[in-house]
Formats: sequence, structure tokens, C-alpha cells
Amino acid sequence: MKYIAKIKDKKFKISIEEKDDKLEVILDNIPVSVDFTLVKPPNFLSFLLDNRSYDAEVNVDSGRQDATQKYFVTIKGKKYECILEDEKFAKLKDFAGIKSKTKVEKEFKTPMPGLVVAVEVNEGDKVKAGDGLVIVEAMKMENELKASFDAKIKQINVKPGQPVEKDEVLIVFE
Amino acid sequence: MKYIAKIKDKKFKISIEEKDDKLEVILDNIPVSVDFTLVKPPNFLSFLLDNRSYDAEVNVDSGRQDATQKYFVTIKGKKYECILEDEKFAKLKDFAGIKSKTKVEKEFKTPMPGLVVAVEVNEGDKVKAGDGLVIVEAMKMENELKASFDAKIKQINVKPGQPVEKDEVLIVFE
Amino acid sequence: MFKKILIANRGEIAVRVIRACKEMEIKTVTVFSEIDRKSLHVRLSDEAYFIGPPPSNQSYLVMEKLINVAEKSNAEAIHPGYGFLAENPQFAKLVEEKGLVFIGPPAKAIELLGDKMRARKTISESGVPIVPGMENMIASENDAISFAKEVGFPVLIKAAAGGGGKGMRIVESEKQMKEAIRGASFEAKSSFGDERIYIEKYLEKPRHIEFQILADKFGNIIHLGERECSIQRRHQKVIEESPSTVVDEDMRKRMGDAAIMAAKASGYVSAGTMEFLVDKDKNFYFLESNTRLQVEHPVTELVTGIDIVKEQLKIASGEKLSFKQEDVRWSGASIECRIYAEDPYNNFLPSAGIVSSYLEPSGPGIRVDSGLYEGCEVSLYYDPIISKLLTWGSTRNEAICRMKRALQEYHISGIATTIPFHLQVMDNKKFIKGDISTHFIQEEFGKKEITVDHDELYKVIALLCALTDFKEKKKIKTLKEKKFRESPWKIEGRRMGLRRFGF
Amino acid sequence: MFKKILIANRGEIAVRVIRACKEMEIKTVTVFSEIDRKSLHVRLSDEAYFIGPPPSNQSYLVMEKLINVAEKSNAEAIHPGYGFLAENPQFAKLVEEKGLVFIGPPAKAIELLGDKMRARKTISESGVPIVPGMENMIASENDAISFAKEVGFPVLIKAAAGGGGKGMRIVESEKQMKEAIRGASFEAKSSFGDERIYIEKYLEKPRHIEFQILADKFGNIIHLGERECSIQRRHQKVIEESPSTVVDEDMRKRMGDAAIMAAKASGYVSAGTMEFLVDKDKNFYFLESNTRLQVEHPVTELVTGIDIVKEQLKIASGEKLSFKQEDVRWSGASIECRIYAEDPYNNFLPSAGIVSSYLEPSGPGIRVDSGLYEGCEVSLYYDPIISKLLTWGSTRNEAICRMKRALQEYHISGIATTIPFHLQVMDNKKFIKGDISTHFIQEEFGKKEITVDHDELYKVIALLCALTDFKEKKKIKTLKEKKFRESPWKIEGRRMGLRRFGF
Repeated sequence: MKYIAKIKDKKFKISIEEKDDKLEVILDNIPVSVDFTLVKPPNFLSFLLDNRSYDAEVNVDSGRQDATQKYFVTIKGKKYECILEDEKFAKLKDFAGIKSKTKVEKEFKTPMPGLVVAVEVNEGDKVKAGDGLVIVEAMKMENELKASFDAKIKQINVKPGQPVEKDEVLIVFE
Repeated sequence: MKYIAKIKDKKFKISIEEKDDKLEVILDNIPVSVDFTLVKPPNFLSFLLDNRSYDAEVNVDSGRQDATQKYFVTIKGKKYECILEDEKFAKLKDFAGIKSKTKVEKEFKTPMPGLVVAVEVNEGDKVKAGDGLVIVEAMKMENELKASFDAKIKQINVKPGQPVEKDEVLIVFE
Repeated sequence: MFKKILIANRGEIAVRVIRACKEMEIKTVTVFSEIDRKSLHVRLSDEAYFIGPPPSNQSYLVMEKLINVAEKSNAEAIHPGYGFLAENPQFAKLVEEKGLVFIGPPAKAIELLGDKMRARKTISESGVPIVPGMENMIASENDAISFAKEVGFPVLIKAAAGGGGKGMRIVESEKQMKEAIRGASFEAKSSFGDERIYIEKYLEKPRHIEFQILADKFGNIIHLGERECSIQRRHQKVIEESPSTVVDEDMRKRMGDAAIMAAKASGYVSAGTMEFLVDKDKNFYFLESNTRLQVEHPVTELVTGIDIVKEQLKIASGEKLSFKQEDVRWSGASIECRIYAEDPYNNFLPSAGIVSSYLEPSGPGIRVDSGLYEGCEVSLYYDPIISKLLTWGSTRNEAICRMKRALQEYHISGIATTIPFHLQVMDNKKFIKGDISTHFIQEEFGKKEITVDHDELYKVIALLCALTDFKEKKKIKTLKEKKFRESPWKIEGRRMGLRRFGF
Repeated sequence: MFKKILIANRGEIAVRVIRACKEMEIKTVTVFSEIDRKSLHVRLSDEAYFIGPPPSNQSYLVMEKLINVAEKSNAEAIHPGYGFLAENPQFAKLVEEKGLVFIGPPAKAIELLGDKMRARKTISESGVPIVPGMENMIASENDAISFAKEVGFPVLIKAAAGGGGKGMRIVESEKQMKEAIRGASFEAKSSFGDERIYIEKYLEKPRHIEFQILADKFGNIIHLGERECSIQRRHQKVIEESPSTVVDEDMRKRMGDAAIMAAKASGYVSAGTMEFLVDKDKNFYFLESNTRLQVEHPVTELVTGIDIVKEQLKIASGEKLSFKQEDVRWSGASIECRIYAEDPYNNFLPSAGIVSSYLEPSGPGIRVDSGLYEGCEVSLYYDPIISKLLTWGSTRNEAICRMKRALQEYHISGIATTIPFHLQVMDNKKFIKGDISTHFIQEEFGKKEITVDHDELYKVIALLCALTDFKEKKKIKTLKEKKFRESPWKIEGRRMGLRRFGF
């Protein structure tokens, strides 16, 4: 199988084939030796890349789009995001001039349950990335949820004093 | 359900009934309040007995004999053995004059794998409890396996230099 | 000494107190809300009583329930931990009225020092310098604005009953005042049940340095040196250390004397903390007193070898301090990283859930105070501090290097934690030099992303993702072929079994 | 300082060395046998190389493989840990010949001190008292018997290349001699590849007290005080502590001087240990030298604050000792319990398997050095020491109470361990008084069962078993009704989910 992996602005071409129960792995045209073993189910791995040792937790993001897949990898206490694409699909896309682009979310969800303390915007308002939208109380703290891009508020679903569940839609953008 | 539990020389009568989703437990004719919850699968429990708190690991011995069951319970770093009987069965047994008696093992097994270093007895020998029978090497140490009761050696299945698996029968008693 | 005490708290601090009690052969009684049945404090205590639903105002904050449990269980004394009722003078009074011992200062001292205004007055009169501030509570927005104009912006709004950064706001300009007053008094009310707030001059780039004191019932008061607590986010301490890089022997003596004076003036008994702000010229000002065991008390324990919780218990049971000021010896350096259940990759929003995998760092110079275990739940009802990771080193540099090592070893899955953030701080040049103030995080991490680039790791990450996908697809294929699925543990166990033998 | 080193070991001691290296920013290379692929030392190191099948004579003991890995990985030095090749002078020599640094004493010193007979001679000539013994190796049974008759039974047979209690036998009478010689030389050969054994007078109820020394390449030698190692089973240390209850300041000075004299006489460099026997009248006799990092080195680290592994690395890289004898300060007391994978309920037979559940003790004054994690495998191929649990206390009593607390918190499922045994020792009155000798375990635990009765616990155990059976039967019933089975985690998660919310 052939993959393209993207981490921030870096891109890697990876080929993996299984021959005689062994993995043949090529990274950017250079063969590498890998030893990849599950240390703790479901996703805690020990990985030796050309004898360099890495402990890692690999999580697949649940939402699958097209033939790309988002991963979160935690190594040495820090978390990294990686977009993995099937090379065939990537080629097709390039050919057709399709840009892989993050879909703009129309729905603004709360990342945690809590109590709405204040709504800082009104329907029809224009907001900028970084502007506060809603304050939600959880763990005895007020947490200001902010816009991550410029948008216009279409609809507000909550009011102060209202308890909200995780991933509940608080605001809909236009 | 009614049980008789034996730990060393102590005996307890226990009755457990479920009423309206709550457990009614009586220990030696005295009702007790129990709160029993799984902390870590499969068998690590948190137990509140009349509000006294105990963390325990409860293991069932795999070999089941009649209607009795052997348990090993680890609490505060120490391990205890408990024999649990269904009361109905116990009564029947008492009535019939059957004594619950540990069956004398005819087969002498090694509790761990290793390498037989020496056999200290011969076929036909009479041994006493505590006498050494076989020396098995494991973890770079010689371990002397001893008789746990008086017996006569019928057959010896191993010889020095031979590797043995866990629970392999080394000696058969008469 | 007591035979049995009630711990009116939960989580890591309840576990901390249980450990001290076990080592002194004191039986412990704990309480738990519905969601805390499996919490480590319940599992480790000798007795545990259910006290109601998860919200703390229906369980951990209900004084009558706690008193009832103490009476039912024949506990002789109550340790309040920190937070909840720890600094509530009514609770301390109630405990004493019921003939029980409150393991903390007398209700009067809590009342005096808990009222920031009275505390400032009393302490100031004893000769200890204080930060310039209004003499009364904020009555109106205009009131606050005119004070701010007088001393100059920025000013600081603080909860009268406060602590732990809750109900606190910096106000940089007139137009921020209204929202700041509203927010601070809301938080003050929800955290302490007291909405009163006051205002003081905000010192530029101060250091936040506090002194641990111990006072017995016979008027003996000593200090255990300072803790540097300048590394704060949203006015909450996140990293503490002892000694401070700015405090020399002479300054330690002068500040320690001031802390003892402040404790004397307020009739203090038990373990407590006198907090100071230190400006660029090493002038120090009394800020407030925390009349309880502090979250960060272990850094002092690591450099002095004194178990502060045990000393609290001894003092409460009427023992005299067994050592004098000159017996206190400091050795090496200690750092604490507070591990919060917050997501540093998502604006430090709270995170909750089941801890699906857990491995604590260990080995030389490491201490972990936590209530975590594999399979435990972190809920959104309570304080986000889930663990305190501490290191000791013969030098500050060794303590920092050890902390980096420990943070990398610390593995908590299932919830987001601030471990990646702490790793960033340990790599920060200013932090390593000790060139810090309470503005450190804002200045150093304000706009930057948490994750810096690690070019050498990118290849590894790319390969891990590709291999995971490859393996997953292969598994699906194999499963289709095999038509049944085994648990990974079973497969693992069998494989191990196969090669177990072979001497 | 080195940039990269190879650690030619496994398990807890490899992890210990990795931790020191990480804190000094030295890259680590480890090696692993087939069964150790997932071991913690592989996971924590920067590089790891496969070196063969599980039996150590095909992997960890094969010098060429280790040298190859060091060369391939560009490691500058090799740390041997303890056991395996740590005291093999051929290996030290080979490492040096290849232009690498052996992190340990010079091959010559290992050779001299490793040969117990030559060591006794050299040390004795330097003026340090030694235990009376034969001047040559045991050549025949008669030889040994005639020496034994001369000095009187009991006598002690020991491996010339020995250490760690392996290849050691007490002989109490003439008729035991033959079997003892056979057993000791077998063990000596299988442990050290050297079957030579010798014999010495067996002191009655001696204490086993050793001194930690540090010697640099410039002739500076200091000691870090004593460790009391009298608590032994089958001549293997199981509990160590520092300071010893029998050593006062004067005795520490005299024994420390003797240890330094012995080190000087043997041309010692690096960290090492001089072991002494101490009789009832506090006379001490040089016993042997361990020319490596000791299993029990952390007890000294806890009372001195000195990281012995870091000192080893500094010395090996050619640094001078950065402190003098008078800079060494001792504070408080420390105890180590060696947790063996042995079953105290079954004659201490070895136990192996997957660690199915694991929770380390934590909090104040605790240190755990181990290679364990939940899901790891303990194999029968290697040393049974799976973890070292240490406590520090401001007094010995505090360290003991802390150890009891820690042992009760330490939870290891899936394999049997010696934790219950250690709990018994911590409760033993003679141990608490410090009234111990190398016969302690034999005398105090010889005939007694490990488990003493805990009447109050019996009811709990009875109920737990009955409830488990009740729940199991109910589950089977429910399953029959539901006709499908969910994993306990799923059920749990869902239940939690249901009540997650409710502010």
C-alpha cells in the first residue's frame, strides 16, 4: 500500500508491503527497518525505527472523510496531528485540481458539558477569530469559548443558566 | 441464597437475597450493609461493609469440586484462602456424615517451568512432609520442591538435565 | 494523638491526608458523592460514607452531613483539606461546637484572614508591608474606577473570601471594569458563597512568593522557608518551586520574620501560608494568607524533610512543635507541576472521562500525589487538579531535568492533561534561568502554539499512522477470513505462552 | 560527558541507568532478547537492538554482540548494570580494547577483587581485618572438612567469582559438606561461569554491613556511609537500610576509613561497595567487594541526596569528584524492600506471567525502581527482582511506617510477589527494634506461616466470596435472559455516561 502522510507543513511518501511475514517499508524512497508492537491494547505501541525507540499512543479520529484519515499521535508527552491519505486517491485529487481543505464548520459546539454563564454575542453579529462567544462553567471555572475563524452568527441555541451536554450545538453560523 | 464460608478454622453463615434491586445480606444472623462495586475488571473490587472500606482482589480457584468452591482473596497486600459452600449441600453432607476433606494428591507437579537439576529420591522411597524431592532451576536459582505430606514414591517421571513445563507431573505417589 | 479522623474532602488531597494518617496509625473516615464511589480516597480509607449527589453544594459543602458522619463514625477530628469548607469559619466553629477538633486554625483566625480587608489592616498594623488597595469592598463600578484612577491602571479585583485565583480579574482600563466586577463576583459567589470583592494596585511583573508556617497552640511559630509560585495561568498557580531563585539567605530571614509576625498578629495556629508579592527591587508586600494546607505544600516537604500534614495533626491534637526554627534545614531544590484535566491543545478547556491507561513516572527524586488509577473517572464536578508531579534535585537544574524526564514518562490516556504545557515550560530559557514573574505564561506562551516542531519525530509519526492503517486493514481482511475475533489480550497471552518455555 | 552510552543489561537496573542518562542528556542504547521486546528498558531508551534468544548465555552474556551494538550505534561507553557481565574482567578489558569506556572499575581491580582469595589477601595486607578462611580454593571434600574442623562448624562455602548470594552454602556438619560443595559449584558455574569455590569461618549471628564508595581517576576516594543488609533469605538480601541501627558516628568513621583503605589497596575507580561482617561486639571484618553498582544503591541516594549512577557516569568520563568526604551529609533514614517474583505462600518458588493489573504506591517519601507496567511479562529467564520499593523518613520509625503503608498500596496482579513477606517483617518487633542479624529470617520466619490471623478481615473475605458467587450466578441468569454479553468496561462506561450530567 502507498500512503501520503502530512504533519503540519511536511509531507511524507510511505510504501508498505508484506513479504514472507515481514514488512517492507519505504519512506521517501529510502527503505527503513521497522519493528512495531502493541504494548498495551488498544493503541499503545512500541516502535523501533532503524533501532530508534519510540513509545506512542496512536488514536484515529472517528470522523472519516473521503480516503483521508486524521490521526492523533502522542509521543513523549506531546500530541501531534497527522493526515493520512491513500496515494491513489491523492493523485486523483491533484489531477482533478481538488484541494484538500478543511470544511468550515457551520455548527459551534461545546467541547465539554457545563452550565452556560453568559452569551457574549447576538444573532446577526459578525465575529472575528478569537472573539469570545459563550462562557460555560465547568470544574468550578468559567471557560470562554472562542470563535476559531471569522463568521456571522445565524442562530443562538442557548441562554445563560442553561446546562449543556458535550458536543451540544450552541451557535449556528451563516 | 445461603452460604457457608470457611477461612482457616472459622466458619460463617451468609444469606444473600435481592429485593427491589437491593441486596439484603445476613452474616451469622446479623444483617449487614454491603456496597460492592467493580473497580477494575475482572476481579478488583471496592467493598464497603457497614461503611468500612476494603479494596480486594477476588480470584476463584479454577478446579470446582462438588458444590464447594475455593477462593483466593488479596486484601492489603496479603492473600487469604476461603472455601465457600452452598448451605443446602453442606447440610446434606453433615447429615450423611461426609467430612469435607482435602483429597490427597497422588501426583506431584512442579509449580513453575524450569530445568531439573537433581532428583533427591528413588522409586519406592518413603518420604516425610518437608523432605526434598526434586531441585528445579528457574530465575537462575535452584529451587527445592518438597513433599507436603508423608508418602511413598511410586514413580519418577523426570531426570536431571530435563526441562519441565509448569504443572508437569514429576513424581507419582502410591 | 487522635485515633480516628474524618477527611472532609476528596481526590488527591484526601489521599494525601490518608497516607499521613496511615503512617501515624490514625484511622480515616472519608465521604463520597455518588460519582466518587470508586475514587481512590474511598478505596484507601478505613471507612467511607455516602453523602449525596455529585454537585458539591449537595454533598462536600453540606456541613450537617459532614458533622453527622463524624459523629456516626466516632471521629475525633475533621481535616478539611483545601477548597470546599477548608477556609469557612462557620464550619470550623460548628466543628468545635460539636466537641470535635478542626484540623486547622481557630475559626477566629480563619475569619480574620479570610476577610481580605480585615486581614490587610491587621497585618499592616503589625508592621508588615502590604500592597496599596481600597480600604473597603467594591460598592459600585464608579467606586472602583475612581480608586483605579488614583493608583493607576492596571488594578486587581479579588474575592474577599477568595483563594486559588478564583474570583480574580486584572483590569487594564476603565471600560473593562464592569465585566470584571460581574465575572469576579459571580465566580466568588459560586466558589466561596460570598460575592464580595475588593480592589488593589496591580504590581508590574511581580513574583508571587509565599512562606509556609507552622504554629502550635502554645504560641510557638516557625517558618519552613519560601515557595516561588509565580508561574500562573488565569491566576491559578501551575508550577511551584522551593527555594525561589530570587530569595537569598538574608531575604529569607526577613520575609520569614514577616510571615511569623503576620501569623502572630492574627492568632494563627496550625499549618498556614503567608503570601507576598515581590517587585523588581526585591521589595515584598503581604498579599494574603491561606489558612489551610496548600496544594503546593509538598515542595516544602521535599526540601525540608518535614511532613506538613503530620505536623498539622500533631498540632491539632495539642502537641508542642518538636523542633525550633534553627532545626529547620533546607536541602536541594524541588519543583511541582500541577497536572490539570485541561486540554492545552484546545485553549485549556476542561477535559473529563475515564482514565483508560495510566503509568506514573518513578525512580529517583520523583513524587506523585494523585487520586488517579487506571479505570478511574475524572468528572467535571470538581477541581481540575488531578495530579501533582514533584521532583527533587540536589540543584535546581537537576530538579528541572528530572521533571522533564518524569513528564515524558507520565502517561495518562482517555482525558487531556496539561503535561505537554509543562514540558514547554521546562524547556523555556527564561524559566531555566529563573527569570520569571506572574506574567511569565502570558508573555512566553500568549500567542505561541503549544507544540513546537520536532522534525525528527515527524517521520516516526507518519510511519506510525501508515502502519496502523496497514495493520487495521490487514486485520479486517484476516477477520473476514477467520470469521471470528479474539480479544487482543487473549492473542497476546497465547503468543507469550507459546514461547514461554525454552531453557 | 558522553553523548551516548550502551546499557548492557535489562529490567529495573537498565531503567534506572536510562533515567540518570535522560537527566544528563546522554542518549541511551539498550539491547533486548526475544522475550524482552516490550520491556520497559526498550521502551524508554533512545535506541534498542535485538541480540538473540531469551537464555542470557545467548544474548545478555554474549560479549561480542554487545560490543557490536556499541560500535554500530556509536556509543562511547558501556554501563553493565549489576549481574550479567558487570563483574567480568574479560568484558571490561574487551570494552577498553575496543576503544570504548567501561563504566565501572578498571579490569585489573575487578579481577583482583572478584577473585575472593586474592582480594582477602590484598585487603588483609592493607591493614583491614578479614574473616578467617582457607587460603586456597576448595580442592576436595576432605580439604574442606579438615578446615571446618580446625575453625569449627558452621563454615561458609562461597563462589570465588560470586555475589548476590549465588553459589553460597552454610555447612553445619561434616555430612552436609558433599552436597553443599556440589550445589555451590553448580550455582557458581551457572551464575558466573566459574565453578571455583572457597571456604571461610561462619560468624555467629553477624550483621552484614556494607559501605558505598566513590573513587575517581585522580585518586580521590570517599564513602557515602553504610547500608545494613542483614535481612537475607537463602543468602540473598531482601531488605536493606541506611543508616544501620548499630553503627554510630565513631564506628562509621572507622569502617568508612577501612572501606577507603580497601579501595586504595585494590586500585579501585568508580562506584563500589566494601562489605563487612559485624559481630556481636561490633568488631568488623572485611567480607568481599562488589565492583559494580549495587541493587541497593538507592537507600544511600535517599539519605545522602547523591545520585550514584550520575557519579559513575561523571567518573567514567574523566571528571574529578565534585565533593569531598566532609561535604557528604546524611539525613533521615531509608529502607528498601526488594520485591521478588516469588510466592511466599508456596515456599518462595519463582512465579512468572503477565502482570494483569498494576498500581504503584506513591505520595510522600516513596521511591519505586522497577521495570514493571500493566501488561508486561515477568519471565523465568532472568533475575527474580522485579521491583525495588524504597521509603525515606525523617526517622527510621517513619520510614518503617511509610513502608507498611506503601506495601499495602502496592498492587501487582497476575504473578506472586514477596510483598506479603515484607509486610510481616515490617510488623516484626525485633526488626522494629533494629535487633537483627543475617539469621533474622531463619529465626523469625523459619517455621511460621506467612499469614498471621486477622480476625476482623475474615468476615469481609467470607462476604466477598459469597457476593462474588451470588453476582456470578445472577450474571449467568441475566445473560441467559439477554442472550448476549457486553464487556464490563462497556457497561461501566454507559452507566457513567448516564449520570455524567446533572449540574
